[in-house]
Amino acid sequence: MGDFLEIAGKKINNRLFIGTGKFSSYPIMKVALEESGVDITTVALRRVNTGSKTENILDYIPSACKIMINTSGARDAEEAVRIARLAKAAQSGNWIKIEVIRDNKYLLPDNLETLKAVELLVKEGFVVFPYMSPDLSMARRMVEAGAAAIMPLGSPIGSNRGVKTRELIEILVNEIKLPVIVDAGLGKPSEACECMELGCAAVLVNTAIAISENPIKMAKAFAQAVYAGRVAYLSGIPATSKIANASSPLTGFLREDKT
Amino acid sequence: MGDFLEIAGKKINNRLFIGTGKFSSYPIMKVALEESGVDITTVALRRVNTGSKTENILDYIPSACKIMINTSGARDAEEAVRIARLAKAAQSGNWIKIEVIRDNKYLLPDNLETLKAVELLVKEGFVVFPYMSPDLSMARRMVEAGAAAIMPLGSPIGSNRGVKTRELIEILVNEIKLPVIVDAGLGKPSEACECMELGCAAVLVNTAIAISENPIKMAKAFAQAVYAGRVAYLSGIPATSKIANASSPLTGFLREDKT
Amino acid sequence: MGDFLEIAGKKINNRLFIGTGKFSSYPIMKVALEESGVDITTVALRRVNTGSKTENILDYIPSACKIMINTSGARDAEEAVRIARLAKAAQSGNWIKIEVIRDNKYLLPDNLETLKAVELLVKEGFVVFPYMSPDLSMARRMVEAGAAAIMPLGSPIGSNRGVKTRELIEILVNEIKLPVIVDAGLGKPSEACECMELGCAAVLVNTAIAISENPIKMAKAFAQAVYAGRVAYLSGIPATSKIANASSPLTGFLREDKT
Amino acid sequence: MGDFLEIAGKKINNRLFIGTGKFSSYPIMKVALEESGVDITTVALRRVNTGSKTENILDYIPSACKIMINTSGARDAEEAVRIARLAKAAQSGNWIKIEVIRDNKYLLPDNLETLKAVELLVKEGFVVFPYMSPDLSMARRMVEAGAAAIMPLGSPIGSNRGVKTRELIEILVNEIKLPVIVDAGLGKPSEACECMELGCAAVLVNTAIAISENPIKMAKAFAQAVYAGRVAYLSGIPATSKIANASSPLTGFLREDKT
Amino acid sequence: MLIKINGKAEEIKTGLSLVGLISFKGLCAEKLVIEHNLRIIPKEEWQGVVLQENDSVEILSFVGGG
Amino acid sequence: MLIKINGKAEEIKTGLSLVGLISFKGLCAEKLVIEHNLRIIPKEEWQGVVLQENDSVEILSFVGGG
Amino acid sequence: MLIKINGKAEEIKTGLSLVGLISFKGLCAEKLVIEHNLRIIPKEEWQGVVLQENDSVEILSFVGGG
Amino acid sequence: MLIKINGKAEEIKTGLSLVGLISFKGLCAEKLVIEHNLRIIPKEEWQGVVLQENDSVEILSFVGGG
Repeated sequence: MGDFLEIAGKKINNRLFIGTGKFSSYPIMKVALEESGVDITTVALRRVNTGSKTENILDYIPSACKIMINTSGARDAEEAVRIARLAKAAQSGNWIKIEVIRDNKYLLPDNLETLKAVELLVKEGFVVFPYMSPDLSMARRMVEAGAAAIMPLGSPIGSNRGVKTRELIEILVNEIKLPVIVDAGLGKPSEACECMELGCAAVLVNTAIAISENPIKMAKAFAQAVYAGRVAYLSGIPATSKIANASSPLTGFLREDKT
Repeated sequence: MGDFLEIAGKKINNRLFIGTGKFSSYPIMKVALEESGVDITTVALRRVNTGSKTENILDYIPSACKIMINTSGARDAEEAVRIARLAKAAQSGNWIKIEVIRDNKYLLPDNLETLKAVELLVKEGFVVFPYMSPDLSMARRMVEAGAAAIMPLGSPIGSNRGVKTRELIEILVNEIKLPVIVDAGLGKPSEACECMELGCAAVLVNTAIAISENPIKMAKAFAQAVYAGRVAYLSGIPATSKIANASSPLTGFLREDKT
Repeated sequence: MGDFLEIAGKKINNRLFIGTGKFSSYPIMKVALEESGVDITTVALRRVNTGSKTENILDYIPSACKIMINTSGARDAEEAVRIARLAKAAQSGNWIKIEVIRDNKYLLPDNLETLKAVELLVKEGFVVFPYMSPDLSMARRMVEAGAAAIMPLGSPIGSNRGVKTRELIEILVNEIKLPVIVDAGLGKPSEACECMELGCAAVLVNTAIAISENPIKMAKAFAQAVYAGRVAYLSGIPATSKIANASSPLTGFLREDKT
Repeated sequence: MGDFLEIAGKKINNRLFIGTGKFSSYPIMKVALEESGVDITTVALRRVNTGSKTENILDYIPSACKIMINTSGARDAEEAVRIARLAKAAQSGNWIKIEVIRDNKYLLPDNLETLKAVELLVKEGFVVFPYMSPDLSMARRMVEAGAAAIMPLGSPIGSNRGVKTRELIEILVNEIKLPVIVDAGLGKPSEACECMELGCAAVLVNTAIAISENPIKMAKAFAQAVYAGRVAYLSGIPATSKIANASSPLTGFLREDKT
Repeated sequence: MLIKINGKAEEIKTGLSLVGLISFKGLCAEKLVIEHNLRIIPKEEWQGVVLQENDSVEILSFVGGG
Repeated sequence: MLIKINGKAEEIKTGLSLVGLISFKGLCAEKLVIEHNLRIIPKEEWQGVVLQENDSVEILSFVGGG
Repeated sequence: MLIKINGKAEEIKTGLSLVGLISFKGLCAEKLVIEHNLRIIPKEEWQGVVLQENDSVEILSFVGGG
Repeated sequence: MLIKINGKAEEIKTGLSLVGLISFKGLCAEKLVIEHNLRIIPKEEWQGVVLQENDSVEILSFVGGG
């Protein structure tokens, strides 16, 4: 429909981003990415297991997909910057999702260290996507620091709890001029759809697709739900009312007037 | 995926049913029905306006669509039966959605008169779909009376409030062996998607599509959202957890152990 | 505040009704009823255990409490009527809560058999309180049949799930001229409070109090929450807004104007 | 019940804190504070209106009430510190609620400037209560900085929207060892009650009480609801279940076994 | 001659069949359904039904509905 | 002599009245209610009802319930 | 002589102390707090502070707030 | 000779370059990234870096992540 998201010169048609963690196999992941027509995907950087020969995940990412490296494992801005630089050196591009997490239970991001990492990496020319707690004041600082988008959480990573931060996400959508991409916690297509109806620019889903019994079908289902939510947002979400509004005509009834 | 709903010998691939009320024009309605690939649609029966020559709505319903006549306007079982018989005589088939409503504010159905109409019409060979309040005891009676499916409301007709009766709908899905088709109140694709994730067999949407700025796109969006919700249901809705579950690996971090 | 509920000539100051099932002991139940100042309580009728000598529950109900007998165990109108007559013969008065349940999993009421029991018992002079599914059309019939109040469920008995039928309860409060008493499913004081804020006339709580670690304190807590909700309803629930409204003055700030 | 909150040596029995803004008159405010038995109340500091002689609000605050000065009007840490020092000089004590707000639409706090103010004021010996966005990483820094409690928002100030940040509040209650006091957005007693059931240490309410038609009754209602929620929390919130659990005995039914 | 059409009294000429009525009203027969004195009349019988004083005729067709 | 008490067959001696039955069962008459062959028997008539072979007696009392 | 009071320029007579200013303004000293040229002045020092041309004085008090 | 590889001390033979290390470890050079003593080494320089006692080498690659 001529509707696309543009970030750093990249046209993004598919507003579902898919993370590559936890798939049962790379070939299945590949088909899921292909069939859902994903434009953006995330990967992580880890020490190689020097004892074994494993396959290269990048070989299983469709060439049309733009890769965003996450800084998972980083506990402060410095570690995030180190990972970003390594990722760039590995020629995987300069799109970086900042994840700075010190909380092992809820994996909630550290907004302040995340902000510092954004400031540093933007200066080095990275296209930076901060995963963050949905706080307006910090989101404004992310904008000032030059982030490409903000990625507030819907609920804890992998919790499948949906958009529990809806109130704050709506405020971010209204107040922040950057794309708002809900990342984390979306467990069902309806929840991804709801984010789009709220006016989010995109969503990132990983766990709910990767650990599904049918990752390929689920990836497509999420893609369709995201598209549906986007269409609804663009077409205008209809107003709600407490009382009913007839869908069949209220005249021309076949009835004698009972008086 | 070989998944279809079968009712009275009709294979229904598209689990989005669309009502034909309130569209701004018949040609737009036609394209909306065509492009969303709808299998089932509803129409109403009314006294003709003898002063004017209007077009025949049936000419704008794709031939692949099965028509279900609603008994809107009926205030008791007797009136519903009269409308059903007239509809049949008009050769529009024998699929009847029973709507018996005495409440003008919320347009809530009258479960008891609806049940009576079901009993009578099933005996006359109709395929009967009662629009009803989500009450388990009456739903069980609809089953005994031979209904083809039950159509509990999500919220008042045309209110766009979504699945406010979720708790009761879930119970119906668990306990009633007939298809459960949520009818009324769905205002957004995410809400239709949610119904399908709950295990509903289908949903019927009218107002939210017909009065949208883009009825054609909205019809397609709802169809995709319904499909997405169905896929999620079939693939198994993932369990939720209060705490996080990492999507990136929790080992192999690039870091010195800080002790 | 001069606010009371009057049913069949009885002035009811305390809008928390407490059911007597499941308390760990009668003496504890007695103190819970006394200290929460309950006006209305429910009991059930059962075959005596002829092998053992048990205490009489009625000895533990404060004399100020009006007793309402429930017809639990009844599977149809006839059984409910039989229980009601026996209860009356036992000189426990003529207030009857109709419970007709055929569903063993959710213990959802059978609205149609309940209605029949109401019709019969009202004619015999009982003051009748139907426990029912929150369906407007059947609630209207309960009114016509002479019920003293209606008792729609919030969620399944003993489920502690709260007011999951909120949408329908609100409609009943608006449309039904009888007192609406939410019965079943209230697990927390906040949920009882919410019912009162919606305009319900009273609530009936049993499980959440009886099985609490502190039934006496919990009974008082529920009573206070119910009172608080009632006050809020009478004082007018304040309007909500999407944006903020300052509580501190927006003028007189100690600041230089930064231009 | 011997349950009290202790902060900086002050025993707080009443876990409802009331803000003093927006009351229609000081005498009404005074009665509201007295009759609800409030232990903690907030006031703001403003430039005097030199043209008129107004009454001193402090004369209308019951002597048993501990006063907490808010820094409303502050747009950064420096301004908040200036206000705090002035408040102290005015001999109103050293309890300071930090409010640093740059957002005029939602009045959302600036977590980073708030943190700076906490750090500075704790060093000067203030007892500091930061009003903040519910973000775990910043809350942890507030703890490290020596805050006496944290005051996350439920929803925007004066919006009466309730605990829309429930998911994040629950996490704070679980993870933060300081008292969690929900401040802002509570519009109904049930919402204050719910906060307490979640394990919050206290709530601060202003708008919903002050602009009520009956501020005195509403203050008492909120106090009771808060107490009720606290009791429920201490007594253990009962588990919920999807299915029912009978409250009347499931044996001894008066019925012939129908086979 | 006075008959009732769709609940309203109307004057029509004597001897009109249902087919004649439809034609007189300028309606297209296709997809109409007619109830004559509470009895549904199959289309093939329309020609044979001649309207009498005080008859009640309902002429219905399909419209959009949800 | 066999009668049914609360749905169970029981052997009792002949000639027992309802009062006798209550006493025999060790129950306290207060607040009990008795149905004899589907008829509710007021307490003042208990003495006069003598049980017969195959009678059905329901003896009920109040218990906690919600 | 021009000074700034609560952000607004005002003409006052020369030689006024803070106590004099409060009195001149008709304010009640109790529970006021005064900042003079960004320095908080304890009440016991008000008498000793004599206002100079271009001074900035903030006079504050408590109001209702949440 | 002892060096640290991915945080663990390992014994390697003297004189090994980064290319040699990769080969020795049986790894495929493509898409690896190496940090040598906290400095990222571009692939074209791997041949020229000869490992010394106590060097720290991080060898990283991409894995699935969200």
